[in-house]
Amino acid sequence: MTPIFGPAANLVSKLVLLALGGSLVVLLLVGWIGPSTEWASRVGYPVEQPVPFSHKHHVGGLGLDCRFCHTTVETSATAGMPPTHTCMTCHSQLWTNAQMLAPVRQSLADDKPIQWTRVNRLPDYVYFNHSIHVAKGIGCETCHGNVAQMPLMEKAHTLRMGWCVDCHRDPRPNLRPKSAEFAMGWHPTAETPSGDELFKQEHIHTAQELTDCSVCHR
Amino acid sequence: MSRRFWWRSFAERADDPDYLAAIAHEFPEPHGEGGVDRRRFLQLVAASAALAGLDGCSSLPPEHIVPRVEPLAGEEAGVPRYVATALVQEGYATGAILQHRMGRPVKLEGNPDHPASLGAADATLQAAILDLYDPERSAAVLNSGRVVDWNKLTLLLAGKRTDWAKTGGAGLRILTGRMTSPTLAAQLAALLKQYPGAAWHQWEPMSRDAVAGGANLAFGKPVEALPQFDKADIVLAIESDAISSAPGHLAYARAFAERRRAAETGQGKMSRVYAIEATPTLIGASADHRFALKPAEIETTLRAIAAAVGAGPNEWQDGDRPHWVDAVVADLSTHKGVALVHAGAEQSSTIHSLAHAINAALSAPVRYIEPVAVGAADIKSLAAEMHAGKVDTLLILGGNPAYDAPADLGFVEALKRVKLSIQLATHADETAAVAAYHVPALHPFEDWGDGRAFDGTAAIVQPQIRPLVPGHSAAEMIALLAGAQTLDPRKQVIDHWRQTTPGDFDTVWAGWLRRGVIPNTAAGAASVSLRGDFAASLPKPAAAPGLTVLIRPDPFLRDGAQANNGWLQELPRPLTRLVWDNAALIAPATAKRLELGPEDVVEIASAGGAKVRVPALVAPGQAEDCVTLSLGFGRTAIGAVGRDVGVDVGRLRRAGALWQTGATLHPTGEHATLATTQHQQNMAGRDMVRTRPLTAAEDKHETVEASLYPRHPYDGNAWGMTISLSSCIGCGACTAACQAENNIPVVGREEVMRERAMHWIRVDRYWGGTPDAPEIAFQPVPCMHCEDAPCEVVCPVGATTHDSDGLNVMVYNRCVGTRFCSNNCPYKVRRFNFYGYSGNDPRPAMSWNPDVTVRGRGVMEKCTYCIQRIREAKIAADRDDRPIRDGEIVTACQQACPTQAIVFGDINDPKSAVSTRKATPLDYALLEELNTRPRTTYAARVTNRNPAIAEG
Amino acid sequence: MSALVAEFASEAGAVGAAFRLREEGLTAIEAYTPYPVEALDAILPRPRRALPVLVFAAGMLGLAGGFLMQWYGAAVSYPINIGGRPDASWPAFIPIAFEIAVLCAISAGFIGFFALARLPKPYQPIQALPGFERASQDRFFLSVDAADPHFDAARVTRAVEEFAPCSIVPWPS
Amino acid sequence: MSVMEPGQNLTTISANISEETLNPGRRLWWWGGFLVAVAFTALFVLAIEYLFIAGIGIWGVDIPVAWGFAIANYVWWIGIASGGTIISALFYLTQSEWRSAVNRIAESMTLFAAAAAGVMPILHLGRPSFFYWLFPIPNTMGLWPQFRSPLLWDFFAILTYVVSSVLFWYLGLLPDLALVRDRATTYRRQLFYGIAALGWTGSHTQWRLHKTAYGLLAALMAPLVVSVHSIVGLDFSGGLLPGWHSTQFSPFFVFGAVLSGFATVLLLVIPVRRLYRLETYITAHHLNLLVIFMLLCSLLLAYSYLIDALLPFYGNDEYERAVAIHRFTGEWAWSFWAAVGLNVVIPQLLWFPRLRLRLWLVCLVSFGVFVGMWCERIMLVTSSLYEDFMPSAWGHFTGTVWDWSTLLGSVGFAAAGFFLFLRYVPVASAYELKELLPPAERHG
Repeated sequence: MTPIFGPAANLVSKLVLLALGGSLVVLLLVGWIGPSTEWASRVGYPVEQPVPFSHKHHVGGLGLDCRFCHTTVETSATAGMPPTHTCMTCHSQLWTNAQMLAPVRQSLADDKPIQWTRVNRLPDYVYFNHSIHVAKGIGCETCHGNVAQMPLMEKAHTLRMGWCVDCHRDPRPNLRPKSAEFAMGWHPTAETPSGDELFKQEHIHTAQELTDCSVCHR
Repeated sequence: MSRRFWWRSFAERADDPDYLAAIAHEFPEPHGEGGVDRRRFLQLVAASAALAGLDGCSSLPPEHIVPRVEPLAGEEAGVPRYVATALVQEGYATGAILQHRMGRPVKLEGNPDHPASLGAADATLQAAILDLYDPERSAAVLNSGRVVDWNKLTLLLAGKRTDWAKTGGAGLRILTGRMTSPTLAAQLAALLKQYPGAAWHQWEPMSRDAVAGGANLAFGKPVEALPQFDKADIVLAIESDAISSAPGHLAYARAFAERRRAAETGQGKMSRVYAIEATPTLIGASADHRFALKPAEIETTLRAIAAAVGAGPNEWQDGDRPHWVDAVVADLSTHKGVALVHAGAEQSSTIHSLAHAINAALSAPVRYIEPVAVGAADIKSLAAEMHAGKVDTLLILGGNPAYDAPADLGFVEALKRVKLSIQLATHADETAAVAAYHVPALHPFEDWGDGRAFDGTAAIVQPQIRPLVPGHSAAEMIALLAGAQTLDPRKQVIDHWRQTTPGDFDTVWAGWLRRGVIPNTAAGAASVSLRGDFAASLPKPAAAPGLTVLIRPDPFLRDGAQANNGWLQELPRPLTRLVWDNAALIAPATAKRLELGPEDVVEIASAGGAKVRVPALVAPGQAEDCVTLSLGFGRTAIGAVGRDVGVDVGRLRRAGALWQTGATLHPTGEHATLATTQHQQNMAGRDMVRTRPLTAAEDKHETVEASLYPRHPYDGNAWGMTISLSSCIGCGACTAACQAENNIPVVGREEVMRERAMHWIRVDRYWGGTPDAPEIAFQPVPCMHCEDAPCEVVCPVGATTHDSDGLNVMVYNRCVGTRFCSNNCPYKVRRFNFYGYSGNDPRPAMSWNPDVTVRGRGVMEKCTYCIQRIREAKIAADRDDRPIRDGEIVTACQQACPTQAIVFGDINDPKSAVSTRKATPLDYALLEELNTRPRTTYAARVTNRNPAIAEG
Repeated sequence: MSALVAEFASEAGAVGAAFRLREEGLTAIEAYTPYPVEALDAILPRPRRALPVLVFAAGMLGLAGGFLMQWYGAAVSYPINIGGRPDASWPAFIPIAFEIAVLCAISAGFIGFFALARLPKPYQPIQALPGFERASQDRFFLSVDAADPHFDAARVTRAVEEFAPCSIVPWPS
Repeated sequence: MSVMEPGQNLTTISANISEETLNPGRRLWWWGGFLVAVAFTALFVLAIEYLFIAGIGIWGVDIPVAWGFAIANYVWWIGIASGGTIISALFYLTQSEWRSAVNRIAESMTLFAAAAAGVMPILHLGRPSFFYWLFPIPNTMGLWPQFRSPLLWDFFAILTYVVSSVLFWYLGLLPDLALVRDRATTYRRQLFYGIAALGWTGSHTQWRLHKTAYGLLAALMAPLVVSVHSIVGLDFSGGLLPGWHSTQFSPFFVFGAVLSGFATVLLLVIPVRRLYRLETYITAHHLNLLVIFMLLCSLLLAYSYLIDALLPFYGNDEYERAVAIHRFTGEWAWSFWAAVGLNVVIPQLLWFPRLRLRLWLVCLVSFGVFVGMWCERIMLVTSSLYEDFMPSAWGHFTGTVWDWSTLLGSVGFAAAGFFLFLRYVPVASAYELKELLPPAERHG
């Protein structure tokens, strides 16, 4: 009886083994690294809006304070989105005929709110509270990135649980003096108090308390 | 779910002529099969594997942020607002504060400033918020079943008005319920002045005529008697509804409980309570001595007592009477000034008059006030006129007489003889089916109005949200009849009060709205004296029938108006633990005599000839030969939730005998299954509820703590709870509050029968002693938040863990549903979403509490001590860098509890309310031998028995 | 030709021949048998004994690794208070550590076997030898490699013949 | 009684063992059985589909009885699986030569039983699609499984057990695949078995390594199977429930597992032996030994039952006592008495050698144990749950049609697998049988 396999079969079998092993490794890597990629977490992808509002222009250029529009950021869980009224405080005078602003004027005209598309979104079972973060010295920039550089709003960080928890384990590196909380592109200088000092003076809870499940999930 | 579909837009609905047909074809969504019927199942079979896969995928669909166009003054996105109002139920107003989130009311809380609430809220009150969002509310004017335009009706009435102007309103009749609203009363008075030929009638299914009648017999005028339990050392309750459903019951319960827990707080003297009743009541359950007597016996016994305390002729003491009467009499007469008698609204006027007489003789702590409600002609005369065809136009303001009017009036036929009948109601109900016109009513939370509390205090009803349906209000309807230039209900209310209020009205008005109470409007005290001919004037006691049927309001559905409310349907009845059902309560002895098995269907035929078939339920503590039936069930025309639930026993009622009637009973041989949430009725010899006599030496026995592991330290806040079993009256307000606060879905009858009810805090009811004279104990059981929690250790994914405050927290989104935690919970307080209950719940998305996760299918859930409230307070405190104040965090159950049985707080703070309560020697932990170290503990139940009365 | 292959009908024959060849000082002998022939163990060169060591090492690694992983996850990476138990409640970590150890050991044993046996190798030249398919059934083959220093076709044939082989053929012919 | 009928030599064994694989012919009984099994497998699939669509609620589980059929089925199947491992691994170590004839059947039975067991815990989950959260894999949440949970121990135990069983099975199969390859006449068979045999030549080097590897794996499988069932026991005794929280559960579960394992092996060996005319290799001796081992396990189990029933009354724990009494008299008492009757009482019949020779009776008794062990599992799962500590929370439990479909379906699933094994793989280990030949017979 003549054997059915030629010498090539050995090579093939080796290759098959290799392929199997290789694909396993690749699978693991994809599963591991995939979710944290910017593509998967949409970091750095500008989001289309009904009105192409530019933070770069309003914050970077005109130097508007965050709280001018996001009024409840210091008192409420949500930072608050400006009513059309707020836009019109200026735009009833400036760029009154700009095509770009038509939806805003329209909204005011027929009393229909503007529908912005959410950029920094958390799942419904996550309860984030802006006010406490602002109160304890976390700057807007820390999570939202330097919006003064964003013509169109985009996600600056993954906002994945791992990312949140990292800071909750040790907020010190991200703490700012109150004065700098709403600044963009801020860097600590020689005389800015250290993270440790701020941590103490703000009476921030221990890592154990800050990583309790109930801090974010209810 | 198609019900969701036609909820979507009411405008489009009202225009659609086939909309009624649409409803006709609606049938209840099976809560059971998770909304999956065979067809859908087959469709999905192919895709299901993929579905399962998608489950894991974490990418979210795009979401929109919709800010306002113009800012709303005082509104901060994400910050709850609290707006006061009052809710008028059965005529009487109770103050409430609604919690608004994201611009919509999500939770009802009691108004501490309102005398009828004192901050508490009962189940029916809290469930009102669900009525507001009921997707099955009537939303269109109907003319004999067809949707018509509102203007059609207004034009029609405009024509009528010209006739009335000539005829003086002859043939115009208005039917309302009990009326305490100053505005409406004034409007009606004016209307009757405008049309002398018109008439105003009242029909209140939860009638209190006997109460007024009793006052008439005793004092010659219909004064109202307000018992003052805070001053009462001895209470004699005659099937009393004082702490369960009487006007002001929340306030009474508060005062009552303060005296009952004297032993644990060490403040004041514990009261002693005797209850004499034919069917168990809440006050009977917490009484020290409870005697089950037939109605006839109750009267004779009461006569005997009256005579003994000198409020009646001695011959009343003739004949044999129970052995305990003398002891009770002795106790009463040695406590003159601090002993009172209270009889329930369902008792005969004779009994009420006797109670008055005894109180007078004892100079009992009772406040007499002028009646709060405004009277009018009764429904009997109205029905007669209608039958006679004398009624041309009938306006029914609220109420559903076609369903709940006494059967012998033949109201439905009468209604058919009325040329123009207009009904204002929230649902297209039984009456709407007969009336010529049905007008959708605004929900009280969408409407303006006012009403008086049990003590006369007035409050303004103000809208909480822009109407969800194009409804109309009572004030508007009356104004329409009167042809007033404005129909705006707000204007009606303001105008009325402006006339009666001196000074700068606008500021005063603003104050009223803010506080939710109009100060100094309580009814004046009435001076009373017992009629000289009182004893003589009493009707002779009627001969007792062989079998008495007691027709009683259902504890939660009451007259059935709220029958479409899933929360109330599924809230276990305090004593029977029944849900989604009513039954015939029968004493064990009687059941044995009639050879009735549990849940055998019996047919009850009243003396009036009406028949009902009801499943029998053997109820310990029921008087022999007495069958109790509860009203509010068997609705035929209402939403899918309440339709055909239970049996309508209202048809046994007759104008003369609303609350009881002689009847015959015989088994039908059929068998039914009742839905209940508790299967084991006694404690099986275990010490779940610990009871101690007041006299017993109170030694707190220490529990040994054996553990291989070191104790986990909790140095920050350590949240804990204590529940006073002497105070708990089992009313179920806590369960209702929890359901509202924590987005607990309704699972439906089928699922309850499959033991899948979802309530986070259940009120266990145990029978003790003998079946005929049982001891009744209630025990609210929330999560114990064990420090050494057995549930956490067995979870393979760490979905339930401890936080630094020592709370046993549940992370829904981490749960994979192994259900080991529930197995390992000795208290069985964990609940599981066997189906997507929340998804199947017909309530609109906007009605959920946005601060609490709505749980999906396949995850475990349980009491969290209202973690959302804790976190809110923690964040507020951290923001301004201060510790959390004691009492700053109030759990929903604690907040609603009328008796303040539940106290929550920081057990690390020795001065906190909870610590002081836990310090009592009565404090004990449930199943402490398991060493789970629960944060929730109980204060043992204390009884204050009369040594002169032998046990049992 | 690179080897001489003798075919025997019985175990006894093959064992005898193999023994004789060893006496002749030949070492490059391989036997092909339908079942493990213990008698040959003493005669033919023994393969490396690497497997037991490998398996033991893998097992120990799994044990340590499994235990460390649990300790790291529960006590270092994300310590969470579970029912008031200590973060590093080591007794609870034993079962999983054991299971992981066994899994590693068994996998190592399996993979190790194939690695050392140089399998899979579907193409085996010797299978081309006529009648070799019976090696897995009821025949015993001895192959003597010509590369053996003491190899001499005549001597080998003589040595083997007295054990009544069914055939002696040079391979590849 | 000998381990092999006389008159066998290498040629006959090679022929007889590979015959069934190479020329299955038209076996009506095979097709009949296979199709029935497939039908039940379809039912299994249907039940699973509906479960995924509608949710766990289609089952009878409730609060307090949050565990039901799925767990019982799992424990039952994993126990049955143990039989094969014990026979092929433990008896290999003890060098009991009688094992050689039956170990292939036993091991294959193990594979499919383990497979049936393996799916149950996933089906049991409220959110099956997240079962992978039990793996300690890196994730964006930075979370880990909770290593203190017996369920997680169990998860690792099954994983290890299933993987190991497959590897062990394949390693033992390798030389026989080569045998079939070499006897195959059609190209497709040669190719299939050629690939499967991975180039096994039966060279002395390969045999030496194979022996070592097989020995090592066997030595690891034996403790593994014990650990698996101990851990399954811990799934229950790790909880604090009366009736579960017992130190004897681990050995108790091992005994039960082995009993059901042996019973199932007997249940399969007896018909296969007849249908494949293997009487020469699987002699009365084999069956006799298997039965005796089954009896031994039955006695061990009886001991466990006794302890379990008596301890509550020896101890002073009212809850334990209540549950014990409940098991004897309560709603699910039938399952307790069925377990006692089928697993302990009836098997004792087989102490009589005459009865032991009645194969139909042996089959019947084994089937009784097969069923009885399931009754024991469901009894253990439910009886502790529906009346535990809080009287107010006491409830009931009844299986729904979907519960039963899942159970029967899983049997069909395992059976279908076993039928495929019968058709495509040598049902006995040829090379190990050859080793059993007396030296005189070791020729072609």
